[in-house]
Amino acid sequence: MISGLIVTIVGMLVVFLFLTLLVVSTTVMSKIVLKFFPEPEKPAAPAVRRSSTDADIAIAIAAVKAHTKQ
Amino acid sequence: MISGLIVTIVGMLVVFLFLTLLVVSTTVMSKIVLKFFPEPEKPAAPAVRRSSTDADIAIAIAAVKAHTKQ
Amino acid sequence: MISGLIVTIVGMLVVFLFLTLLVVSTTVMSKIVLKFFPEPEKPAAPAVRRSSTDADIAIAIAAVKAHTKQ
Amino acid sequence: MTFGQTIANSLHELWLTTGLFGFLQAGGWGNLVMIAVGFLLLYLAIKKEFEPLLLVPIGMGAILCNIPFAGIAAHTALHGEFINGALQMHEMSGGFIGMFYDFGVTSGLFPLIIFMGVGAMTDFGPLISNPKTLLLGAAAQFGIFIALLGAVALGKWVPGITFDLYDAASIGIIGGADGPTAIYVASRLSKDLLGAIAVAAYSYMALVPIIQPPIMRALTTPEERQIKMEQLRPVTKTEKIIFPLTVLAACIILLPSATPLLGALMFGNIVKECGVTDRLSDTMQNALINIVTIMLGLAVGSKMQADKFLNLNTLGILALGLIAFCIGTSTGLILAKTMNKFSKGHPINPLIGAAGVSAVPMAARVVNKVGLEENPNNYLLMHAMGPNVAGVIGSAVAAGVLLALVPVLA
Amino acid sequence: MTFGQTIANSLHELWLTTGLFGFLQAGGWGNLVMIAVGFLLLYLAIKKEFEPLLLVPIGMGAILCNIPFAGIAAHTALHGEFINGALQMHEMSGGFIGMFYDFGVTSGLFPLIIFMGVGAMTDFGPLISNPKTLLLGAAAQFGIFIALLGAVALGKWVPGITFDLYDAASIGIIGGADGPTAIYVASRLSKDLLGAIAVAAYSYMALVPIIQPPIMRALTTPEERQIKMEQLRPVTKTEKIIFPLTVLAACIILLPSATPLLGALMFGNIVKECGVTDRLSDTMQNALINIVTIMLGLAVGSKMQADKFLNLNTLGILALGLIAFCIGTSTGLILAKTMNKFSKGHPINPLIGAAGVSAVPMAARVVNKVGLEENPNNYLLMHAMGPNVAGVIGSAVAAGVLLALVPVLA
Amino acid sequence: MTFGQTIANSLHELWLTTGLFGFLQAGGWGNLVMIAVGFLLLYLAIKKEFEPLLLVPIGMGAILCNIPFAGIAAHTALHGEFINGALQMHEMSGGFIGMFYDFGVTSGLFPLIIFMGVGAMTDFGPLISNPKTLLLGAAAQFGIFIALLGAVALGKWVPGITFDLYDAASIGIIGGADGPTAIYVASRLSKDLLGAIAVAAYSYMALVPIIQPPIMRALTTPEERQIKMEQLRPVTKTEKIIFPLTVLAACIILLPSATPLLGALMFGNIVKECGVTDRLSDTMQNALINIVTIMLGLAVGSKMQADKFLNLNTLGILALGLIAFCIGTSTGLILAKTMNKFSKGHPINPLIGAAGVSAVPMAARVVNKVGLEENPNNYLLMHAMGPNVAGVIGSAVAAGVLLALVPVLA
Ligand code: NA
Ligand code: NA
Ligand code: NA
Repeated sequence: MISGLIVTIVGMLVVFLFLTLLVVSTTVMSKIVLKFFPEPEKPAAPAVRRSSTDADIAIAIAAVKAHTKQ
Repeated sequence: MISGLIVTIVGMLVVFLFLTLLVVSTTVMSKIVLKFFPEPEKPAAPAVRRSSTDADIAIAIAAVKAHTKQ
Repeated sequence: MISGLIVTIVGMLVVFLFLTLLVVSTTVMSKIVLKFFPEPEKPAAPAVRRSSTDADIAIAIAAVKAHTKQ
Repeated sequence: MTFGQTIANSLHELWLTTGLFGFLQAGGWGNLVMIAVGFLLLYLAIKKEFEPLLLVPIGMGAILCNIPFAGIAAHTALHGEFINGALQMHEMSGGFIGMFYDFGVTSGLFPLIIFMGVGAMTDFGPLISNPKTLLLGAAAQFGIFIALLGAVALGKWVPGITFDLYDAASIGIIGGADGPTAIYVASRLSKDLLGAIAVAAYSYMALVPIIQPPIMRALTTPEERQIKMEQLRPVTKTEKIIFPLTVLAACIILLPSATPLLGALMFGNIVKECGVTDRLSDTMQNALINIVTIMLGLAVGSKMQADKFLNLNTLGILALGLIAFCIGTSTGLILAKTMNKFSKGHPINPLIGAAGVSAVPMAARVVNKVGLEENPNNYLLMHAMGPNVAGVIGSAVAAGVLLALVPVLA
Repeated sequence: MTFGQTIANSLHELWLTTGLFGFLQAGGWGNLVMIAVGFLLLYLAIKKEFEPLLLVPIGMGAILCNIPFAGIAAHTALHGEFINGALQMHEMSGGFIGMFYDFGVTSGLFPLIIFMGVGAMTDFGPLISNPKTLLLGAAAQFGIFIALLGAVALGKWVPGITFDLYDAASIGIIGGADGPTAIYVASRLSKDLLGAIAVAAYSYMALVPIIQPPIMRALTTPEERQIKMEQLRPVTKTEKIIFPLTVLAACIILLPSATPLLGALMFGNIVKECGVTDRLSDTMQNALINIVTIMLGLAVGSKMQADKFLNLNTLGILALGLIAFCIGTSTGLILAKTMNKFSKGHPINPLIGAAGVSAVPMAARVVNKVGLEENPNNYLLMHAMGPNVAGVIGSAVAAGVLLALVPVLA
Repeated sequence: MTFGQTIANSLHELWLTTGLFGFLQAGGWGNLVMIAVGFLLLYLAIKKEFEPLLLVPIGMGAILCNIPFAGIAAHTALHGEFINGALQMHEMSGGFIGMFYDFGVTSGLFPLIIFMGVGAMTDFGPLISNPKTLLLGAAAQFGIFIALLGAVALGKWVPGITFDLYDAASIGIIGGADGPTAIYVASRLSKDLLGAIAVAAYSYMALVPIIQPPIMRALTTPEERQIKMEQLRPVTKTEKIIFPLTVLAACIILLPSATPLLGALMFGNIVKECGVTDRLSDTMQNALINIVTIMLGLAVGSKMQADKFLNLNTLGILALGLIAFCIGTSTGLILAKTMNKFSKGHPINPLIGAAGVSAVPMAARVVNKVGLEENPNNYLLMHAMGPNVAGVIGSAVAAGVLLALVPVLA
């Protein structure tokens, strides 16, 4: 029973300490990133899965073309 | 040779018994289902794989839109 | 050190012999194939992955149809 | 023996291998009950759509492993000779689900691969945008430890329940509301209870839309539930790449015992966010996680064998898991209320605290739904995603503490 | 030794590792023959399109495993020490195809995973719509048992052929016209014959369009072949979900030995039909079954090693497999003719009986083609799909009986 | 002990499991350094896009395996009893990346599966069209053997470097510029160096655009770089199907030790080219190769453990690998120059010789780029693809020679 209580106390202590530390480090990280790398990144890739894109586009184009010919 | 014959006789017996039982139980099952659940199901999902649907639809729509603009 | 030299000499010898043999056999293979099977094959399959084709075409057709009705 | 007698004899031998005969033996009724439970799980998964991706395989695993004489969950045996410092294999045998269990579950491999896939599907954007919500993911872990205490108490005072500290920790982790974390911890600390724990974890995750709303309404006022939160600022790609590395670094420095879980999760997330390994991310989110989900589900279900499952311990686990869930929800809500009082400029709707239990993304959706009931224009989904994914990190951290501490204290 | 001598020596050592040298050793010609057979299988698979998904990997497996000194089919060895009740591994070795065989085939794992995928690709609708056709799937299993009797007879009276009852059962199952079932049964009862049995099973399945039509024409009249069948009633989603569970339940009660096969099949089918686990079904039908097909094909092909394959037994297996196939086709046809006579209101075209051997979906297509020859407006495809999938269930049931009965009687 | 003391005690126990404590122990700084190297690899992979598909998993593997007390790279242990000629398993344990390593890398399985996928993605058309370019793929293997000699010399004369002939061969193969080949050979001949060798191989492959151009410009004149080559004739489907079989046949006859590598490569290629097994080819190119890439990358990275990696040997490997790369590039260029002199009718641009090192398709792209700098209308990409894929065959052949010869001579 004692060991259960210890696990509980130590456990919640560590969980809170750790996540508090994460709050701090994430905040700091964001500040640094936004200061030194203010989004010079390439535009976000489209949400579409890349692997199937080519085939899909080919088919979509083919479908549209087929329709155009009608 | 004897044991071969036994396996054959017992085997075909069991196969026929089992599948006959399945005929009966499938018939009964269908009757019960059709009586108590006469297709109140949601409309049958399209045969299309769900996982790729979103991307595909996006592309198809894009293709149609592209065509519309022509 | 000696064994290193031996591996080197024998190794490069074998690599060159083997790839030279491949040059010869590939050339011969091509000659035979082009003489006896001058491309009576079916037209090259489209680059599209077969497994996803049906669903994709269904969607493309649906999209085009939807467009037609507008 | 005449030929007819031999035939009759063979039919009798066949009768001795039927399930009907098996169910009539000592303990056979238990198998029948568990098969019924398996069918019930299938029903709940398919008809009620309770976490079907997991409960369909688990239900089928429960059915298959309780078939008499079939040995589908039998342990693996590697046949061969041990010579020259090597096991020279010539055959492997066992039940096919038993093999999934031996190679994938006892090793911890399957839950970690699932976690990779979860990482590749998780967007930490809302959390980075509002890091304070990490604390809600911490508060919701109280459920874990209260359930742990309860399990220790049951083990001590209730006859027929045999929980030790290892078992208690594994039971508590149900309150983490994370299937893979629960399975990973149970496979490390308390293998015998794995089946019941996994079933409880996934069942309660599936029951989130039923369990949480009453608690949410009881602990918040209508005014609180109507609080509108500020829109989340957009997060840059660089932040999304560095965040998982930050979490991993903190975990390396302070809590190595949580790094298998958080390492796998953050590996998956990096692969997704970095933008140059899309084909790996795609496979992690689809083929790989699906294959492992199928095998893991069957393997977990196979731990629902009657002789191990039908006892008081299982009842205790189901009860404690529910308690853990409710307490985690409550403590999350209470901390969110408190935080709201102390952050006047940036109001916090206490409902999002309930999402801290994880159960991604169901708990966040429930928050959104309960919020909309009060104010049809207040969309809390994105705000709840922060504590929701924080809950995943929080329970992995709690798991790390348990894995590090329990073997020392027990 | 001078430097030149050392070089010459090394070249000689290298010569001793060449395939040319290997083929010139005792038994080496056999490897050469089997490599040629492998190339022949590739030719048939690619040029003639005989079951290419299986025969390309099998052919390549046959080639690779017969390469002298390469050891690509060598058994697995797990290197390490056995201490504290555990094999502490530090290395695994063996040929890469040998590992596929040891872990996937001797364990029965690969055929069962394939069966999951088959289940996820199977539509039991036509069978549910017309359950009587299940009997055609039973009748076509006569081929299995006749071939079994033939194998026992050959083993007893032909010198050089060594079949016992285990072997006979494994050979008979070729008549089931189901690759995974044949491999599963052979891996349980008669591992040494696995290669020949698998090759025979897949070859005859590929040869269905050549083997079946003459038999179909011989056993039916033109009038019978023109019989039009009533259109099949549509089947509801609920029926499709409950049917696999019904079959599984019957199998649990009566024939647990068939539950690994039928359980895997019906699990795949449930995952497909239930409509809430599409991503698992998608993976079962694609990535998972393809990965396992590659590995299973190579592993099965690797059992075509010259020293085990080039003997009278293999000839016997090929002959008996063909006989099993023909008899199964015939008994299916005959029962369909008989059923047609006794069910005036609902005519049955006897051709669909031939589809009862399974070989899905090839046999059903052949039925359709032969039917169209007689009457260009009579499409039998959907009607033949019923007995076709019934044949899969039928041979799994027959497999279950063999697995339960043969160890008792042998 | 008072309760407060017990809490303090537990916190102290927890402190003993932190990474911080671990880094402060003897040798702990090494882990910290290797974790930093892992982060550096991630940076190079993500920001500089150096072979990210491999370097992201490798970097993450390096980080995870150096976490103190986490044991993520711990070897596998199979728990159970050895009875009746079989290891009756009841549990498997170990670190999850350690399991990938034990089952996939020491066995040679992962590199061979990758090679299947590479085969399924490779188009041998340009090579069949211009078979002479196979010789360029041979010439570029000089780098392998020069590095081998260098390694032997270092091992003999530099104190602190311990290379024997096995190690030297494994190091040389870095010059083959083929990740899977390098890993396969190192896993056969010199497991302890596997981490450094794999990292060197992939790093230099990633650095091709930086390493090769200066050498290319130094060894060719502007006139040579402007040489236009004749357009490649189209290749028929039949040729593309028969070519891999031709290579395989030659390899069977002359060099069985290379057949695991070339067999896997050509199996993948046949599956792709034959046109009737598209679904297998699709899976090889996507799900299967991606899954194995993830696991292989993590496993290779896990060999960067500080105590094995931070030593003079690693420095030697990195230096020799670079030398091998440069020499391979040079000898490829030189042979191309020579061939150009002797084939007046059909001019050969010497730049394409540099693609003979393989590093597909990066090296061919670099050739194209350097060619375009000199003449903006001279597209060499397709011409360079011939030697490029020839380089894959060439280094597999060199690997075969090393695997056959080194054990005899060492
Ligand atoms: Na949680
Ligand atoms: Na069948
Ligand atoms: Na190369």
